[in-house]
This record gives sequence, structure tokens and C-alpha cells, in this order.
Amino acid sequence: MSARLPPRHGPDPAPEPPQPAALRIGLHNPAERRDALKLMGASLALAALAGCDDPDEFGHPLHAPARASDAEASAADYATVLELDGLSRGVIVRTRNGHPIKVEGNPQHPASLGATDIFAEAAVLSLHDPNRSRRIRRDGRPVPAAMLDEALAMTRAELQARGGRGLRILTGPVSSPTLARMLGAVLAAFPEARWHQHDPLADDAALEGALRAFGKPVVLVPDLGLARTVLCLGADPLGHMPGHLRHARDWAAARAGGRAPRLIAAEAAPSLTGARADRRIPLGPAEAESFARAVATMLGVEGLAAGGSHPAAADVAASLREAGTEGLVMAGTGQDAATHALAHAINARLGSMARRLLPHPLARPEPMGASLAALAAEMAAGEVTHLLILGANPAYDAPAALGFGAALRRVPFSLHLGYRQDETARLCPWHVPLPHPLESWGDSRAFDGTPAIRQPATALPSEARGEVEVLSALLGRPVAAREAVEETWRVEWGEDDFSERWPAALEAGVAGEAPDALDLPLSAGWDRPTAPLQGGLAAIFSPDPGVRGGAEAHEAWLQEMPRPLTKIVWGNAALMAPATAAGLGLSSGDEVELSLGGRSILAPVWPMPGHAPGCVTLPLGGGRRAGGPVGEGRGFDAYALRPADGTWVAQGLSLRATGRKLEVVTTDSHHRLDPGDAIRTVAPGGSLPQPERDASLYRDWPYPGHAWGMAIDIDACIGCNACALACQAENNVPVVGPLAVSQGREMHWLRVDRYHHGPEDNPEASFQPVPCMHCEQAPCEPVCPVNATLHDHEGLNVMVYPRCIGTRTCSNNCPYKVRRFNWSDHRRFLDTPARNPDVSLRPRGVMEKCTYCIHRITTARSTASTEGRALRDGEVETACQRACPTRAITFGDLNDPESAISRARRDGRHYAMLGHLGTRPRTTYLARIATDAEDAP
Amino acid sequence: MAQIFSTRADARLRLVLIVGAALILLIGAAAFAYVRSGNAWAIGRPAEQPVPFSHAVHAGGLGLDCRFCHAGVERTAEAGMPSAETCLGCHERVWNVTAQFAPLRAAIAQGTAVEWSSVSRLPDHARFDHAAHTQAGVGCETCHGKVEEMPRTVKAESLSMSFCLDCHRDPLANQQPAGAVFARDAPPAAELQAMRPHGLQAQRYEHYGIEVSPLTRCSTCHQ
Amino acid sequence: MSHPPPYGLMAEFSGAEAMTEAVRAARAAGWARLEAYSPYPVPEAAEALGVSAAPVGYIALAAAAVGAAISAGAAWYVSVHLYPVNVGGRPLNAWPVFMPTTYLVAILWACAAALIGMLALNGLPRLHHPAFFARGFQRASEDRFFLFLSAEDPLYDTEETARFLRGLAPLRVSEVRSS
Amino acid sequence: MSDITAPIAEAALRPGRWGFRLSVLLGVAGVVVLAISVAAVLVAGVGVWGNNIPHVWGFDLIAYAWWIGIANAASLFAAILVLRRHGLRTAVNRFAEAAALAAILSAAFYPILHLGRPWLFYWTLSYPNRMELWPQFGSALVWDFWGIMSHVVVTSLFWFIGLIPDLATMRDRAAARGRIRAARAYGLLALGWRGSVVHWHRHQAAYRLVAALVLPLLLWAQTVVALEFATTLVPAWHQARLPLHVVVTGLPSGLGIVLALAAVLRLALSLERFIDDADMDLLARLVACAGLAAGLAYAHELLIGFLEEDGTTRAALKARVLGAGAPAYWGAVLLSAVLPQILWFSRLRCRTAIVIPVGLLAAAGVWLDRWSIVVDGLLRDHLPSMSRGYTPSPAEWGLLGGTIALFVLVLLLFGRLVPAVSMFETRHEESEAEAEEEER
Repeated sequence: MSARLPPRHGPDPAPEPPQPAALRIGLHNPAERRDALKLMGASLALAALAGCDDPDEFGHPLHAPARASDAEASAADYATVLELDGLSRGVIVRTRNGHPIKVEGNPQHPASLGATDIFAEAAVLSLHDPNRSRRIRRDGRPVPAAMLDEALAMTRAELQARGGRGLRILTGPVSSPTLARMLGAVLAAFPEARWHQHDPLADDAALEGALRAFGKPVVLVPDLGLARTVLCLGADPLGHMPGHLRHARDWAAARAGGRAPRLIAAEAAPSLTGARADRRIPLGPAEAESFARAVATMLGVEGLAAGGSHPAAADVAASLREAGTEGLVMAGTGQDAATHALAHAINARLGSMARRLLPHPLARPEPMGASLAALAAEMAAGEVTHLLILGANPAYDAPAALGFGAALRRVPFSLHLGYRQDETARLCPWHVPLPHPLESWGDSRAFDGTPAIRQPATALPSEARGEVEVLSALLGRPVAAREAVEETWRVEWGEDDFSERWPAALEAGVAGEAPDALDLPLSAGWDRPTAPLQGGLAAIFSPDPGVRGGAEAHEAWLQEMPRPLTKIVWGNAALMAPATAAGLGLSSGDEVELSLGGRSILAPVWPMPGHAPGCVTLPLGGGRRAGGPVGEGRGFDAYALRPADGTWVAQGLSLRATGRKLEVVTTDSHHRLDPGDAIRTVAPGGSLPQPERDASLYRDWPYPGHAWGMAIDIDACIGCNACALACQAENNVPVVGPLAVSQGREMHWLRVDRYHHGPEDNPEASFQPVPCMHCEQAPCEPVCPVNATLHDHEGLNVMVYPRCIGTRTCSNNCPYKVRRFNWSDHRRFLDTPARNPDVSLRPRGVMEKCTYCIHRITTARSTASTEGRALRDGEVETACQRACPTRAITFGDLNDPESAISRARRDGRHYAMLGHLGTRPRTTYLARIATDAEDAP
Repeated sequence: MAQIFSTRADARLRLVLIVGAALILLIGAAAFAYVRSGNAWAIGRPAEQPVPFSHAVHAGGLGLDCRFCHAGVERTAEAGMPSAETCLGCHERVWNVTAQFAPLRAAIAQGTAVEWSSVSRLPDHARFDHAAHTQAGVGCETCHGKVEEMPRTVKAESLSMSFCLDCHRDPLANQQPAGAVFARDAPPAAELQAMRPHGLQAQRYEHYGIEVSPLTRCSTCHQ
Repeated sequence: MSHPPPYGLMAEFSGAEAMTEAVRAARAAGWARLEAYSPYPVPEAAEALGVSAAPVGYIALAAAAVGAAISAGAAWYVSVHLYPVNVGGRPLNAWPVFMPTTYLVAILWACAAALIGMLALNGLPRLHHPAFFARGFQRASEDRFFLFLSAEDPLYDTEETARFLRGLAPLRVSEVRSS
Repeated sequence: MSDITAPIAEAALRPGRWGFRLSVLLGVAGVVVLAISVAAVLVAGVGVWGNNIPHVWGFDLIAYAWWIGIANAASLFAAILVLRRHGLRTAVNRFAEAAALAAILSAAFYPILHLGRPWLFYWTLSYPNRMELWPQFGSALVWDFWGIMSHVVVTSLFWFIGLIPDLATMRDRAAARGRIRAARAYGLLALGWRGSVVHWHRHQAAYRLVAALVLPLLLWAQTVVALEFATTLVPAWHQARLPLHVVVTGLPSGLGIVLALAAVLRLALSLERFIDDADMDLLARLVACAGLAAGLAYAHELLIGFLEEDGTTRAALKARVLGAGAPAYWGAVLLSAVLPQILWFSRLRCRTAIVIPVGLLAAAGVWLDRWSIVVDGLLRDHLPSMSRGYTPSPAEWGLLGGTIALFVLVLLLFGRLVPAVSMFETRHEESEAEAEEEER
């Protein structure tokens, strides 16, 4: 099974079974025997790594592989890609016994550079989701695959007769060359057929803006490493903008290099970019265009319609002018086409070198709102007889105003290809299970167009079919996904290059270069101002930081990961400025009825410091109605209010308090603006007073070998939660559910504290990841009655689960409160193939906490000793460190003066949290660098 | 006045007191003895195996080297189990008793794993690295006993925490020269003391005059 | 009068003073094997009998010392020698933190020893005792006081002793049978 | 003179009246609730309680500290009476000891039940095991394990030693009225006590010795409970004065309970003669004193706390005293320190209807103080990011109510089966009194 899959380092030749000859010699001649053993050993090396069973069970199974070649699959890494809105990030999938257990970033992929985001990390969980769809269904009942093939054959015959009239294909955003090729083939075979794309998170205005500015569907790809001043008009390069991992890395690298780009964020709802911006301007959608226009005017952009004003514009314009070619303006989701065009125009005026204009990575860029609307109209008109919905879920995430569900009922033959039996599956006679990205072959493009092959890391469920399989079946020339992908690239590379480029592409996880940047002139008449919005509150629809558009709503890890700025879990809330809320006499948790365009929903209110006044942010992705218990009914469904054209902003929202309360589960119950001395700040180039090692009554313990330590650079942290989720995935950390979280029983070993400082209407935010501090004089240890937590010889504060009797007094005495207690037994939920076999499961009633990924240390140590060498600096990478997009986390050996960690500790910004308590933490921090005085919000 | 208790009452009372005390001591002693007995640790108890495999025949009789089947033992944490192919590689030709090898053939046919029953498995929370131990000169026999004399494989040592600690506190006592690690009959201790090449230098260090060895730290075996 | 050999003679008094006087008189007359019974402690009488309670204290003290030594010794031995571990960077022989348990164990042992020692010195528990044969002896736990002269005393002679006791103005003198 | 102690013994030997039976029934019902709550936490785990991070301790430790406080104050009181040979001892020290014993039984539930894995509690003992692991003697919890154990043993010894001669009396009375089985039972427990003057002498020595040892033990037992908090880094707990505070504020609870008990016993067992008004008067004034002492402790806390230069500590105290913790804090001050002061008025303190509620309310006040320390002490920690609320669950209420029921039941049975007042002490005292009269 999994032996079919080529591992990351290219497929090895399967070793032969032992030859009797070799054996006979081997048994008598030692030298020959060693050779025979070498041959065998190569194949048997990693056999029998099973180990997730009940520990104390006698006669516990010991798995021996069927074939020698299976052994190598028992622990292999695969380089592949995962998509977000059709654009890929490169990842490396670690598998055990054929099961993916962890996703990590692919250093060679431009959209990852070795980092991951929470969505990539969660792929392991969705892969093992018991609620995923596994059977082909007709009207909800499982049917044999043959029936589907039959149905498709009949459909083909029927359609061929009329040149495909009435056939419509609806996909998500398609960047895959292979899928595009197949769609092309289908459209060629059925001239009357149409292909529509749907993506609830697509930014049609950006496309429209690009078309206005350059007459071509181009994308703006920033290079924050080259920029000196960056104006983000609602753009979120550190958050959910495509390529965010790359942009975050560039930004952090530049900042670390002392040439920090001055980040100016003008936005309505605080984003991760806004949180870390040097200057943040709360800007409601009503004033956005006017602000951009004012800036453009001051910079003397040609072909500009008059008008536009904003108090902050002059300063921003000056800053951009001063930056010159190192200035950059980006408009993001929520801005209208005019603003996007303005941004392009300003960049053109500045001659910005900090951005590239690249051909759109999608195979067929189009305004998706319009595309879907057109389809819905045709369906409603009864012109659609056959509809294939491939990997999209419009019944949920199309604007309710479109009435897609009703229209879908009018389609005689509709087939839904999806990973879950979601809202759309319920409305289609046919449902076909879609394979998980980690199970199937494919290809894709990154935000900058870099192509990559998607290879499976585990076996495919028998009945699942990819888009390519379905389409090829429709064409009557069924072809497996792998062949289709190989075919695409054989054509792309040519037959003779293929043989060596293919394995290389699989090994590297990258299949080529990004296309060259285009140099396009501004086309005339680019500036078409939009009529200013007015009347009532503005509703701003935004992707939820945790579940985005709702497609990820069924991943418990994501649901329970506190949203970076609100700390809300397992749901969403209507976010608004505290002033706005106060004006309406609302406080957090009040239930309100939100009405827009004649439709209304109930939602809890959440006053959010720094939110622009006069508008309400409605996160998408809540209120799922199907697909599994995890996602169903979490929060409200904002699609119900979204206008039919799927725009991001709608004016005229009305809001009525019902007088009831809705519980918003959050891990942030303190609402404090002042971080105390947990967060330290230094002036640029400044440094903190470094206290000399505090006096102690006791002689220090010697740590002769390694002395592990961690430093976290608060200045680099963007609060993206990747570390926290990586930790959860790596260490088998359980999900406890909304009730337990509201009781204060969440289990995350690594939490990210968010602090607001400054005025409530526009505060500065900082993030502080807090793992175990591994204090050298750990307060938790002397209070344990049974020696269940103590120090090891390398200075780690270890927690010995089997010894713990659960007095919880250690947590009492932990000033950082990083210890977690198993209030109930989570093991039965964790003991799946998805678990990390290197980390033991914790029973009910014991404490647990961050271990510095001690199993990684151990593995590295034994590898080193097997190879007879010392550990190298950077050889041990903790899960959080590996995931961090900005490389904010450093880990290593304090005894090695040249190690990265030792250098970090010598940095002037180094400090220990609550250092005055004399706990001598091994985890320490690097202070945040203050924004310049004039930048202070 | 009449006596409430007979003359024998005192004797009885004393008897009861003495017996009670004795009983308490006895129970304690019994418990102490039991947890140190083989029964408590399933020593010598064979497990149900898919194939009636005999180490006595293969390792003892044929004299196969441990590494022939458990090839990972020098390089990886897990010693490694032979694949079905490995077994049949020989048994296609010698001693081809189809009935016995059905599970192996089934495994190859379905590409599934053969589930042997481990008799010396450590709990989930304890980690044992075969490579580390063989390299440190700890012989197979130290933990697994005289496997080559076992027609049915059984547990030879308690493998309790104290069993591990005894060795970790004084590694030299159980370390053998490189050649002897996989040897069937390890040379007598006296010779070992003389010829020991690579006693694991458990770098011990002093603290407040007490010698502490990293080998006994929790994280050495637990994670 | 009764056939089994007599255990001795028991004189019953109504008050502690009378009994105490009687004890003094008996001691003066050179009686060595004698006992007095009262419903509540009568220190004077005890004094007259010349007993000291000090041993109880010594026993308790010794027990306390042993208990403390065992407790402190165990704490020190296990944490310094049996399995020395680095607990929050504290020293192995952190003797001050061994003291609380030592202190508690000492008191525990002392108290237990005080009870056991007292019982041992008193020869208790002894459920069956000839004294209970004495007439009206149940009031010894109520409101009567008794002086007992043992038959094993060389001075003992049924007639003589009875006369001697009557001389002490008891409420009643009765012979106590030994079984 | 034989009628002196008759009523006491009668109280024990008389067949129970309906009132008594009813209260026993109620007690048993409460103990059933206790059993259910215990089962709940053993089967479902401490998750059934309302605890969380950082509130890893809640009702469990509150109730524990509270019961220990009651036990301590009660037996402290009894021991002092014995040592001082105070007249009051005849009246109250016997059931003061009994109250202490019952309180410790109730307390003993919590240290074990609050564990995540209660069945492993014995790992805090140092015994040879196959893991070759040992307890960590630096932990206040190990001290506490020994503390609670010595406390139970020593208090029961203290109580039993004092009981031996009276058991002998019971034996003889039962024998006199021909109830041979009862006589045997009492006889066995009396260990064949026959009132030998020599035995009395040693008995008194042992009794007073144990009484003397009880004092330091109690102080330390309570201190250890306090140290479980004082040895942590939590700002509100990390204070040298905490042990003293806990000991002193504990007094009103124990004495209050003893006072209320005395009043109840007087009524229920009609022992007015042995617990006379003078006794009640003295006891009431003692409670008032204890209240005063507690008041001083609070004053000291506020004084030290607000002079404290460490901002975190001051902030923590502020949150407890003026912030969200104010109700519990001032409730404690009011009930355990202020209310008992009314007992200085002789007109009030001789009224049973006043004395009983005041005594019980004082105890309730101390419970509030423990809440204020254990729960509200976490209102402000070093880091703001982990502050959470704590809401006790039904299982916790059940446990609290259950232990109270157990306490009551034990005392009821005590009052029923053994002499509620020390008979030999009473005799002794009466005789001394007569002697004095004769001298005049």
C-alpha cells in the first residue's frame, strides 16, 4: 500500500528478498554474512515502528511488514503542496507506518520557506477526520462505484448528442495546470458546456482594479524585504494575503537586518498586519477610497479624478514620497476596484521596486462573484440540465441572496465531488468523496505562479475520486490522477527532460520557476471613482482568522485555537469599535439582530479595540449546517447577509439589540490593556539593562553536557498561532471543546498572549508566545510531593506523567501558568493513527506541559551518537520553532557560546519574563523594538 | 462482685493482639515479595504467536545471528522485525510447511503487517533505544535472556524500572566488549573486567559532594 | 471462709482522705504488697504508696528521639543517596525541609509511646483480675475507695490483717478470693 | 454522692428518644449525599468539580483548611484545659476532643479526594517500590500528609486516654444493671481498668503529657496547611504571616463550634448541672476573645499588606479586600471577628438562642476567610493573561454538605454511646469542692 509512494528522497529500488546462496555463505563466512546483513538491514532498518497501543498490555502487537520494501514507508517524509484559495504552499509531510502525523514547511518552496500556517498544520487532523465522506452516494445512500460510472457514461452519451448544452461545471479557484487541461478538454468535447469558478474569499475587486490599471489580469506581489515604506489599504500581507508566510519572513528578516520597512496599515478591523504596523490608521470603508485618492493626489499621480481627503494623508504621502522607489502601496480585500487601481497608480508613480506585477496564478482569472451569479441565474432559468460541482460548497458559502440552493434543486442531474457530505452534497443526487490533498496526485501554483507537484503521502480510500478522474470519466477516457499529472508535465518539459525533472520535482517539492515580472504601463482612463457609500452602518465581511471561509470549520484544532486578536474560540462575533458599541449601548456578549437587504441573523457583539467606528465586521465561516458535529452551528453564518455579487462591504446594516446574551467563548477573560513587565520595549538600537545573575542561597547545579534554552523574539512575533498549532499537532495535545474552554480547561502547551497598550480606539498590540519556561530554579518542582516533576541533566524541567498523582500544586506555584491538567480522559480521542508515536498520551488526572520537544532532542541525540559525532547547533528544532514564519523562536545549547541561542542571549534586547522572581527561566525573550515617536498611533 | 471476663479472656485478648500484629507484618512482607516475583512481571510466560516460531531452532540450532532478523538493532531504536518476505525467503525452499506460514502468505497477499506478540514490551511512557544500548556494549542477553534456548519466546527479566536503574546506576557491570555484544556465550565477568574496551563513560558529576549520573535522569528513558 | 486460697483483704472507704490515711497506716505498719483503688486520681495516696510516674515521660522521650531519627534519616538517605535528583536546583541535602516531617513523626511516636508505656507499666489490658471479686468493687469506678492488702505479703494473716484493717474505720472489710 | 455521675452515664445508656433518632436519620441521609459525591469524583475524576487553571484548588482546599481549623481550635482548647486543670475541663473538654476528632475525619476526605489519581495517594509515603522512587520531602504536601496522619492519631489517643476510666464506669454500670453484653463491650475498651491509685498516677501523667504534645502538633498541623499556600509564588499567598493568620483566624471556628455544641448538649442531654452557666459564660467569653484575635489578624493583614512595597502583592490584596473579593473578605471579618464581640454582653451570652447561631456563624465566617484566601487570592497573579473565574459544581457542594453531615452524625453517636462529660474529672472536682467547704 504505502510502499507505492515514492518517499521524499526519490524512490529507492526495492531490495530483493534474501537469496539462499547469500544466506548459506552468510551462515558460515562472517565477511559475506556482514554483506548479506547490510543488504537486509537497508530494507529492515525502520521496520516495526508501531507503538500506539495500551502500554501495559502483555503480548502487545509487534508489527512486521509484509514486504521488506514496506519498511521504508514506516517513517518517510514527502514533499508536497497544500492549497489555500487555489494557491499552494509547499509542505513536507512526516509519516509513520503510512500515516501522515505532522505537516511542516518546505524550505525550498517560495510560499513556505520552511514555515507553515495553522491551516497547513491542521491538514493532518482533517485527513484522519472520522466524519469525512468515504462512500459514493446516490440520494444520500451508498451505491457501488459501477453505478456512478454508468451514470457518467449515460450523461456523456446524452450530452454528446447536444454538444454539451446544459452542462455546467463549477469548481473552486483552479491554479492546477492539469485540472485546467482536463477542463479544457471537456469544454472542447462539449462546446456548449460552461465552466464556472466559485471562491467565497476571492477578491474580485483586486482583479477588476488590475484590469482597470493595466488592462491585464495581473497580481501585485510585494517584496517587503526591499520596501522602506509600505502602505497597506486593508491589505494583510502578514495575515491572510496569498504568500503571507513569504511576506512575513521578508518583513521579519528586514526588521532583524535593521532596515525595517515602515508599515502603515489603514484598515477597518485590526489585522495581524495592523497589529504589527508602525502606524495604524483606523479607516472605515466609507473613507478608504477618499484616503487613497488624497494620498495619490499629494504624490501627483496623473489621470486622477479630483477629490479625496484625509487628515493622515499628507503625512503618509510624505513618507511614501521620501521612500521613493522603495515605497509600496497595497490594497486588500474589502477595498473596491477604484482603490486597487489607485494603489497600482501610486506604485507606478513611485516606480516602486518593492513589488512585482505577475501574471495571475489562476488558470482562468475571472470575477468569481459574477461567474457564480451567472450560473445561478441559468440554473434558476432551468437552462442547466447537468451540473458537476467539483470541490466547491456553494450551498453554504454562496451569498444567500443568490438563492443557489433553490436553483440547484431545479437541476435534474447534479453531482457533488467533495471531501464531506456538506450542505451542497445534501442538495445533489450524486455525491462522490474527494480525496484529501495528502492522499492524491495533483499540481498547483503558488501565489507567485511557482508550480509544484502534489504527491500523496498515504493510501487513497477505495471510493474517493479526484476532479481529474471524474472529468476524464465524463470524457469516456478514464485516467488516474497520477498519469494525468505526469502527462501534463511530460508535455511541459518534453519527453527527454521529464525522466530527471520529475523525481527532482518530487524531491524538491517545486516544479519550476515563478514567471518573470511584467512591466506594464498604466492604461488610460484607469480611474473610475465609485459613488461614496452612505446610510446606516457598513457591514464588512471578512475571512475568519480561524476557519477562513468555513471550509476549515470542521477542524477542531482550528476551532479551538484562540483567534489572534479577539481570543475567541469555537465561534465568532460581530466585531465593532468599543465606541460604536457604547454608542449603541451594547457590551460584549449582547445578542443583536443584524439586518441587511431584508435578511437578518442573530449574533453576539464583541467590542474590539482599534476597530474603525461606523462599521461592523462579520467574520465568515460560522454557522455551518452540515459536514460534521465539529463545525455545525459554531457561531453565526454571515453569508446570509452577504450581497448577491459577493462583495466584501455592504452599506445599510441595521442592528437591534434583542436584550439576550450569547456566550462568546474566549480564553481572554481579563480585558487588560497593560502588559505589565511581561512585554518589554526598547528604542531602535537600544538595549535593556541586563541584570547580573541573581543571587541564590544554593550552589548552582552543573550542566556539563548540553544546556537547552529557547529565546523568543517578541519583535518578530506576528501572533499567527502557527507555533501553538504545531505544538498541538506534534505533542498529541487534546481538543477539549467549547464548554471546557469556557471553564478555563484548554490544553494548549504553548499559548500566545495578546496585549493591548495605548488608547482603546487605536491601541498597539503585541503578542507573546508562552511555552514552559524550564526555569533552572523551577518553583513547580520543590512543591511536588512525589518527585513527578524535576530537572534532567540538560536543564529541562521534565514532567513524569506516570509518576504524577495530580495534586496540581505545581500549577499553583507556576507564575507563568503554563502547566495543563487532564481534567478528563482525552486518550481515547487521541489514540488514532494521526498521533505522534514519539509522544506518550497522558491519562486523566495528571499534569502536562511543554517538554521542549524532548523526543526530538532524543532522536537527534541518538542519530548523532549512531553516526558517532556531536550534536550540531540547529540540529534540534522544536515544533514551534520549525513552524514559525518569522523565525521568532531560537532553540539550542547554551553551553555552546557560538550557538544561535547563545548569541540571542547576548543580544541587548534579551530579558527574562518575571525575571525578578529568581526562577532563572531557560525560555527568555527579546524585547520589542518601539516604533519611532512620530509613528506612535 | 462478679467477674465480667473469664480467666481465659486475657489470654485470648493477647492472642488476638499478637495475631493481628503478625498478620499486618505478614501482608506487608507478602506484598513486598510478590512485586519482586516473576509472576508480577509475566516472566517466563509465552504469548500467543501467529506462527509457531522457535528461537531455539533458528538462533540456537541454525546459529542465525540476532541481526539477521532484527536488523535495526544496531542503528535504530526499534530492533526491527523480519518481514514476511524474509521468513519465506528461506522457507520457500527449506521446511516449507505451508499450513504454518499461512499468516505470512496472507500478509504478502494483502500487503498487511504480520502481528507478532511482543513479550518484552515497555510501557508507552518509557522509551528504549536498541541502537544506543548495543553500541554501549549491552548484550542482548542482558535483557532478553538466553533467547537461543527458548522454543517459545518468553520474557526473561522483569524489565521493571528498578531493573533498568540497576544497570544505569552501574553500567560497567553489564557492558561487554564490542565483539561480545551479540555473542551467545559471553566470556566470564573476570575476563570482561580485564578486556572491556568501551565502558560507557557515563559522565558523572559532583553536586554538594554527591555523585550524580545523567543515566538516571528521568528524561533519559521517559518522554 | 472460701475454699480457694484467699487473694487478700479489701477494705472499703467512703472518702479519699480515709483511704489515703489507711494507705499511710499500712505503709507505716510495713506492708509492701498493697494496693489502693479510687474512682478518680488521688495523688496523695499515690505518694503514700511511693510510686513515680516519671517512667511514662522517659518512654515517650525515648520514642520521640527514635521516631525523629528514623524520619530524618530516611528523608536524608533517600534524597541524597538512594536517588539523588535535581529538584528545582535545590541542594540534595536540604535538611531544613526534612524537619517538618521529623517534628511531626517525633510527636506521633511520643504520644503513642505515652499510651502504650502507661498501659505496659500498669499491666493493662487485664480484663480478669481478682480485685473484681471484691464485694461492691464496681463502685470503685463510681464513688468508693478501697485499700487492698495482698495475701502474698509476709505480714499477711487473715485474722490479724482483718483486725488491722477494721482499725482503720472502713465501711466494710471483705476477703477477696483469688479465683 | 453516687448520683453525681448518674445522669451522664444515663444519657449514654438510656434508650434514644425520637428527636435523637430523627437527627441520626438526617445525619445518615447527609452521609449518603457524601457517598454519592465521593463516588462521583472517583469515577468521573476531579473534572466534575469547577476547578480550572489557575484555580486548581477550590472547595477541596477551602473545606480542608476549614475543618482542620475547627479541629485545631477544639482540641487546642481541650488540651489547654487539661494542662491548666481548669474547672471548665470537666464540662467541655471531653466533647471538645470529640468535636476535634469528628472534624478531622471530615477533613481527611479532602487531601485524598482532591488528587487527580486518588488511588495513588500512598505514593507520598516513603516505602520501597519497584520504581525505586521516593517522595519529595521538600513538598508541603508531604508534610501535610504526615500532619493529617499524626493529627488523627494523636487526637484520638488524647480522646481515648481520657475516656478509659469512664469506660470502666460504663462497664460497671452496665454490669450492675445486668446488661452483660454492653458491659463486655465497655470492658474491652476500658482495657480492664480497675482504678488502682498507682494506675491513676501514671494515667494522669500520660494524659497530661499527650495534652502537652497536642499543642505544638496542632499549631504545626495548621501551619503546614498554610505553608501549602505560603510556599508558592502566588502574590496573595507568598507571605510569612500566612501561617499565623490561618492559625489565629481558625480559632473562632473551633471555639464557636464547641460553644454551640455545649449549648446543644445542655439542652439535648439535660446536663445543666455539669455544664453550668458559669461554664457557658466562660466559653462564650473565650469565643469573643478568639473573635478579637481574628480581628487583630485581619488588621495586621491590612496594615502589612498596604505598607507592602511590592506592587503585585499590594494589587492582589486590593483585589481581595476592595475588588471582586470584597464580599467574602468582609463577610469573614464580620462573622468571625465582629459578630462574636456581642458575647461580651452577659445578657446575650447566657441566651442559648443567641449563643448557638453566633457560634455557628463564626465558623461560617472562617469558611468565608478560607474562600477569600484560596479562591480570591488568585484574582491577581503575576501574569494577567491566565486569570479565570471559579464556580463550584454540585459535586463540590455535595462533598461539603456531606462532610458536615458526617461531623454531626459522629457527634450524635458520640453523645449517645460514650459519656459526654468526663465523669472522673467531675467526681474529682466535686470532691475538691467538698474538701474546700470542709476547710471553711
